[in-house]
Amino acid sequence: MALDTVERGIGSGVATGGTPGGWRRALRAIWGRPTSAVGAAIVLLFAALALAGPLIAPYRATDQIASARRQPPSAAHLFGTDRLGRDVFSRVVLGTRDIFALAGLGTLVAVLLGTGVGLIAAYWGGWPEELTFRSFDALLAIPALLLALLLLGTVGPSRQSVLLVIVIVYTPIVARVVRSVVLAVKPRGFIEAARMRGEALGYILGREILPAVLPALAVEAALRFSYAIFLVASLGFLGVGVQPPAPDWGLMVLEARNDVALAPWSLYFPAGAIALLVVGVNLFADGLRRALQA
Amino acid sequence: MATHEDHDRIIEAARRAVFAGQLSRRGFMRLMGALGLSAGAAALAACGGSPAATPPTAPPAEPTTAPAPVATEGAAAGTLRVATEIPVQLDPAQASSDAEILILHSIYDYLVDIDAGNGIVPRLAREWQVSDDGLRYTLRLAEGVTFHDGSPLSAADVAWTFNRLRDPALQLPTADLYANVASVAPEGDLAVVFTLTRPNPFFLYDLSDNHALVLKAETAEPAISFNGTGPFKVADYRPENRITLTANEAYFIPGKPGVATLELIFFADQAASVDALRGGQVDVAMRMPTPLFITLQQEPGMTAVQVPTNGFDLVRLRADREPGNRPEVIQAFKLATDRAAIFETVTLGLGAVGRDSPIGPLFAAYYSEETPIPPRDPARARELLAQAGFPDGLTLDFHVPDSGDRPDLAVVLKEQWAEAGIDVNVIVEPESVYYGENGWLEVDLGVTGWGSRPIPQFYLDVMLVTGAKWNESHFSDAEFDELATRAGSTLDEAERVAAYRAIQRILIERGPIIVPYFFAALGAIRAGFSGFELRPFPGRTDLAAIRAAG
Amino acid sequence: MARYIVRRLGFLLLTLLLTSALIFVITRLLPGDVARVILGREASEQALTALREELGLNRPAVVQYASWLGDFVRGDWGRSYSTRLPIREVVLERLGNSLRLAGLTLLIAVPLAVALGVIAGLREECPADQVISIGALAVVGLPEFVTGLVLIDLFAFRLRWLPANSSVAPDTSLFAALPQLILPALTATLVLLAYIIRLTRAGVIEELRQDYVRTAALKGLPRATVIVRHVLRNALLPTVTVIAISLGWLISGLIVVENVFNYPGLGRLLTFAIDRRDLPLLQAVSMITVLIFALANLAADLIYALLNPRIRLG
Amino acid sequence: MDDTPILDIDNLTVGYRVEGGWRDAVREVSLQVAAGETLGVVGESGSGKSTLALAVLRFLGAGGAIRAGAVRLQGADMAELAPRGLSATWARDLRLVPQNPLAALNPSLRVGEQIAEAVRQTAGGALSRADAQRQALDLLRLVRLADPERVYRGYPHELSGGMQQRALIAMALHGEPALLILDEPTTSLDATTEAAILDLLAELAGGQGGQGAARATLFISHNLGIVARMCDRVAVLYAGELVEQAPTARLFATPLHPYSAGLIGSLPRPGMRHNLRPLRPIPGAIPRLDALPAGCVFHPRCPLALDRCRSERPLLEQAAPGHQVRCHRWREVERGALQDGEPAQPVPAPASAEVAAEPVLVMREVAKQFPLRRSLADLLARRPPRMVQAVDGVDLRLGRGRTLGVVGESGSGKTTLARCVVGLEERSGGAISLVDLPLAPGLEQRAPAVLRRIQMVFQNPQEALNPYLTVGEALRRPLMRLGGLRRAEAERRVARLLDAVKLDPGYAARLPAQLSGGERQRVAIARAFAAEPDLVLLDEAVSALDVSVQAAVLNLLSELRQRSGTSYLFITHDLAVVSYLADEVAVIYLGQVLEQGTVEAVLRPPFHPYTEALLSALPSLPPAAPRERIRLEGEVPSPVALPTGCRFHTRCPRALGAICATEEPPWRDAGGGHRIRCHIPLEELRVLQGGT
Repeated sequence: MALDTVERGIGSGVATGGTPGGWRRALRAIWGRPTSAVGAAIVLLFAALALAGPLIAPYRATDQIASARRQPPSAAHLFGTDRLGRDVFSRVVLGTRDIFALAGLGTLVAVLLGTGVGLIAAYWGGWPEELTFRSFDALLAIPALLLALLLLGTVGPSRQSVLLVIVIVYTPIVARVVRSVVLAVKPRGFIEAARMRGEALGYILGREILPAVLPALAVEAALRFSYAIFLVASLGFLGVGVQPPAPDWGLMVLEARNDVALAPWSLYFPAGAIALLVVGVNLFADGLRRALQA
Repeated sequence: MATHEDHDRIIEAARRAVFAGQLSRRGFMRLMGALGLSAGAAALAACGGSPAATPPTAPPAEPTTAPAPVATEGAAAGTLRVATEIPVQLDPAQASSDAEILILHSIYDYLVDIDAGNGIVPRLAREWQVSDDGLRYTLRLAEGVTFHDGSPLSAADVAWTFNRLRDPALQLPTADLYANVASVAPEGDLAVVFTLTRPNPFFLYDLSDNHALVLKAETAEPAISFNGTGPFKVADYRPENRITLTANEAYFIPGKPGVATLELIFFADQAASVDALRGGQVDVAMRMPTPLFITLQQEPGMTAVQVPTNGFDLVRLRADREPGNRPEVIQAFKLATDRAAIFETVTLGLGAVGRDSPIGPLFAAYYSEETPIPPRDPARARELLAQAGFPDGLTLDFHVPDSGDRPDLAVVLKEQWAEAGIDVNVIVEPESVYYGENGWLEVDLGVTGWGSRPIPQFYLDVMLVTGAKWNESHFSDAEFDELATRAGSTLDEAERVAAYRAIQRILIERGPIIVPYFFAALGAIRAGFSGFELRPFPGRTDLAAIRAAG
Repeated sequence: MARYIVRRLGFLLLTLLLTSALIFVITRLLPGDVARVILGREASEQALTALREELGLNRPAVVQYASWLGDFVRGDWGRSYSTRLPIREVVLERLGNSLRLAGLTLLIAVPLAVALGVIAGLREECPADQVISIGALAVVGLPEFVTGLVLIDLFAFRLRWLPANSSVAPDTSLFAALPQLILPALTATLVLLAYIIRLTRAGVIEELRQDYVRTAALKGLPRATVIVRHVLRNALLPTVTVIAISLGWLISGLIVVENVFNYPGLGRLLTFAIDRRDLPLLQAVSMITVLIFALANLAADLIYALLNPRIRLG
Repeated sequence: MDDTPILDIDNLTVGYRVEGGWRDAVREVSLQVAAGETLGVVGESGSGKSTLALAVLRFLGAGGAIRAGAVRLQGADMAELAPRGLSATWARDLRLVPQNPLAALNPSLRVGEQIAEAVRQTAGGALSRADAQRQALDLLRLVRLADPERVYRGYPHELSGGMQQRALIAMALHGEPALLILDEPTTSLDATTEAAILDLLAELAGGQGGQGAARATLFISHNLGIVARMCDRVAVLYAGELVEQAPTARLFATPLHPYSAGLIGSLPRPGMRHNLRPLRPIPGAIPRLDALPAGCVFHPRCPLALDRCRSERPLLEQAAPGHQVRCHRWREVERGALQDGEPAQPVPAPASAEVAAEPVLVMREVAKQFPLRRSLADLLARRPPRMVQAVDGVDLRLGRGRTLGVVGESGSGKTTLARCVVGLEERSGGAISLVDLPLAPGLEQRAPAVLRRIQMVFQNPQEALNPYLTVGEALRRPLMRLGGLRRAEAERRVARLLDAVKLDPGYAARLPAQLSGGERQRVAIARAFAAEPDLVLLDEAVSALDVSVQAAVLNLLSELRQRSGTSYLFITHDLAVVSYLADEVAVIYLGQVLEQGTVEAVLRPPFHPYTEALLSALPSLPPAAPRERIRLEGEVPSPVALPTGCRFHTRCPRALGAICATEEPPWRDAGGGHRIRCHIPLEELRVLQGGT
């Protein structure tokens, strides 16, 4: 949650980098660089957990083992158990799906929406662009967490609300990034050539402009994803996000906070999971940026 | 009638006898009953707690249950820093939270107070008489009491205060409580007369209602004037941060207050307040989640105190519409719930297991275990649901305030109920949302925290009789109503006991409520202070009694 | 330049106007009955109705907005619904506290981050850069609520060096409050550090590639002169603006930190206002937050323009 | 002075580290520059000439290194200098005037301070600030800056490109350096500015020693004309190798290397016409460093290549004193035994009598204004927006199958004019009709059938093609959209289009990144021709191309026009190119046409004074006898505040006086459609310009 606000302030000066066929090379570059490879591996690991979580987790997220409350980590409970006798390892593993579903889906929707709005408004120019981006400026003038808290207060805490918040907070940012690329691409000859042969808006946006937007968009999406994880966790920690007993990592930290002296593992494992995933996504995003925009 | 000094002496003697092992708790209770007072054993239980939990390295526990300090002379000295939750507003007539009451009764005084044993003790009123018909109460005020602005306290101030509280036009929450009062009038400077329309065996408790703090007559802005007679004066109030109080040198009770400066520091987060206690930034914290209390018990230089209370979390189902209007559904919920497991998991065994009625073991004279609670049987619960027309189980939203152990309670219940085919969707809300827009009175399934009160009748009257103001479960049962009315008006104690027992049976059999546990009041104080006596309603803890040791 | 300032001010006003409308709409939609919150759960229906009337909650939204905005601009921020006290003093006091914490945070974070960023930039792709860059990425992954708890555990409970808690008393001098400010400032620093490092590093790397650096080097200037006089002068321009923006961010971004440490700043006041549905307080805090945020952005732009002759004289 | 050369490049190989291996951008190059001498290094992009300059400076960056050989400055090996010594050498002896003056100046320091800093550094701290400032001002005066104090105080972005470059020259020339390296010093400047800078450099070089001159100069350029004018000797680089070196006159008279000959043959010169004396382009493109051919590095493009050339690398041989060449067949060339290749086919002109051909394009009073962004205050005060008059009242006609060249410097409005014709910009006034069809101002209002008939080729081949779409797709779309072909049919036609622009059909599957600049421009041309338009606008279509490639594209354009009967509107700043390709010319300045007529008429006196200046700025090859040089003062005025009277009067070297500043000049008809807009009578102009 933290930095995006800062970053939003100046907008990301993403270059319209990238060349076609660069995707495969970019992937190779990411794997070839130790740090970004580690980042990609972490992201993949968590993605696998999100997909296969129920197969890996020995317990359900809500299973309460009355006889095993606050057990320290052991072979039976890798990450110990929490105050209600729930297996922390299972909850962390199963929480992966939640974080991917929320942060991932939220990011995805924000990216799609932001791309659509950014493409159309920026290409049209004139007052529609002015209106759209002025409103976005107003939205962006409210710090992200404040906006999130206000919105969640309005619609009430739930998964859908968190999703909505991510979309509302990040769509303008994505749109701005897209716009910067569109504005850079729009005056180029190939766009004008397309206009001169009377191409439809859809073709120009989709076929001619979108490919140029994608590299910046990919980097932006990765960054947004990392911020979204943070936002979801922070909202969970502030108690206005996902509701119990869901194995939301931020919520787990909040719930374990009272227990930190009695069962520190129930706090540190989900906290560690947040940190690890965010670091992983950041490393990956950094690698992606280097690979695509070098 | 005996004056209060007599009571005092007898209770004092009885307490010492209990401590000395000469008098059983039951005997103490009987004695209290004989005195016409209900006296709890709360204070006695406090030192019981769980002795094993006290670390051996800890210095001998302060006598937290010591009798109210005998007027030891000695000027107030030192500073006491108390962590509280954030008070919202400080008009006594509208205060409701522990933090608000805690602050306000350090600034203002009640006419009569309730002691650790749920007995009525004098405060501004030093003695009182009740007419034989039970309709006329005459209370004599202490002499030489002054407000913080220097003006003397007179009976007119008391009359103004109570007339304000009961004025229907002002719409204060106490209007209903005092609806039975026909008039409040000063009788000379130092006596005030309350005239009732009907006898009320609990009227002295009503006079000690949380809101009934005495203000100066004609106070324009009660929320921010802070002109009380109490042990402390307000030096500086920073909303949402802290309030700093200084000793009222002219306080009329000798020996109080014990500290020169009382600082109440506000914490939005109980974990943060316990951190501050552990880190030495505050001296006292009250009301905290159980695990933090356990943590503090293990902390050297800290005295952790727990007091059983009659406060409870009420799980209630709306009984006036689907699905709660089906008796089978109510039974299914009850059969699906494992109260003992909740008691162990959620409150970690502090407090007491509940029996689906607000009359808890603390009210020893009224509490009964004669009606058995059916053992947990999820399969049977499922059958009952099917009978009620829900063969596929139930799905309901479960509204839970975000305070105390309630979120944990909800999570544990969700699991227990799931086995019986009841799928609930937990929604944790800030209290302002839960109670806002009367949501708590509307929702089908919710958890409401009810604070500890000195008498059980209160709960029945406001929570369970047909049409009661806060009948959140919309329970309506003719037999129950009749019993509740009888218990609340009879002057015959035996009849009352019988009525309360019948009420407990009815609630176990068909009340749309589950009381899983009675929670303990929890608090802790750093070494170096004496006189800390936690009350079942922590907000009524007397901070003026605490003094710095040495 | 004057024209530029006027233009930026115009944008600022427009943005604030839109934002205030947005805040008003959102806060108006917040569920929870204000009257109920004020009077508590025990209040009667008549009392609630009367209070709603008194607070003007029954008037049309537009009228409420206009009168609210007018009052706000005039400095009349009203009284808190919950505490019944004038809002302005509270908010300004908290703003002062937050600025104090933000200032200390910047004091720690900026020199550290700029130094690390410059080193990383000058040693691009060398081990020093790798360590700094990866370290920054790793640190930014730690949520404040975790670092805060860890720092408390370490410095307050284990080492007993610093207070566990930052409930600073009002009117405490900065010096007296310092011990209580350090832990929250450190926590916020960790969040900020990575961003400034990355930005500084990128700026240095970009400027190092510019032709004018070659021009400067070919004058025979010592490398230190080339770096300090030529490269950093341009490379740190964006950093300077980010520092200004960070100040704005810190005012609002400390919500979590302030809650973890119970620090009486704007962020905690905000959560209080949201929890209590204290609309005037919430609106005032939001507006001040947005205003500071916007002013910080404006300051950033102006500083940038001031330092950058291309804009100053353009 | 001993005869040690100032600069001695000895068998130098410079490489860049790429993915673990070395790419040698300069290979085995040996050059000497003696005192008082200016050596020109000529090459197209990719020839390694900039790398050579950086290697001389020992400023190759992290990835580059001298792999073999040595650079000696005044006898001292640069490689042996310690960092401190290197700095001292840079400060004292080595100076660079780079290509892009704006980028080379620190944007946030005053220009004067930057010069003074260099002066002080060279003086080794023995100079007070005030003295350094004084010297800097002297230097600014030396480079003929009109207002040295203002330039001193100014920031780089406040100065025009010409002023920036003068400032950099001033910075480079303090304290008599040993070697001055000029790396494309005028490439980013307008023609008239370029000419003025070259005049300055020539003047300074003629100054002989002392402040304002270097002891030797290395002049790096792609422009043969400039090198011919400025240098004593010329070295020709190709793909990292020195292929020929000779005294200037000798090289241009008798080039021995086929590449040198090709370069010279590719350069449009006055008198050359696409249909009379066509250019002889070099086929193909310069090889990439990672795919250097075996044998002679030039053989894939060489018309004289033999088997031997393909396998055996030729050595650098001494053909004559001071004349070296790296070719197996130079002797045959010298003997004139070889007519290099088959001469390019002269393309027969469309019957030149058809001056009054059916008009394809008619512009009447075309005008285009751009509103300046208004401030909020302006909006509130309802002040009308300030306007930029980009195009003002242009009347032009273009006949079928003919080419109209529109010539002007940057800011002249020539591109805006073209964009108004195609509809990319909506004109503010006037009328444009195609054949007899009136054209709507905006693209979106034009019917597809109209769109089909006008197409455009853009200046920058990098941007003309979408990097993410294959050549096939780029060509297929217009065939489908405008030609109305079905996909399969369009696919088939793509091959024919590629063939028409002399590209292999296999190119259809390639992405633009896999093409050279010339190939991209061919694809862009093919795309424009795909739907068989009546009119093609060529906006600086060959400006970004290397000389040899440019020639090929020019010939291609000529051939296509001949075959299809399409008309061209050819927008350019390059009079030479116009004179080669166009039938008619319009000279445009600040949005107004100042002179128009047939090529023959416009390029012969009487000229409009502006045309005269443009022609005078044209580097000629071989260097023309120094006629009276017409140089323009100052900069092109802002189109926001247009000069009153004659637009050109503020810079006109022949201005008459008050009348030029107050009254709009009349059109004067020189006959045959040749018109000049000037107050000076034609006869007088003719006399002044010494024409015949």
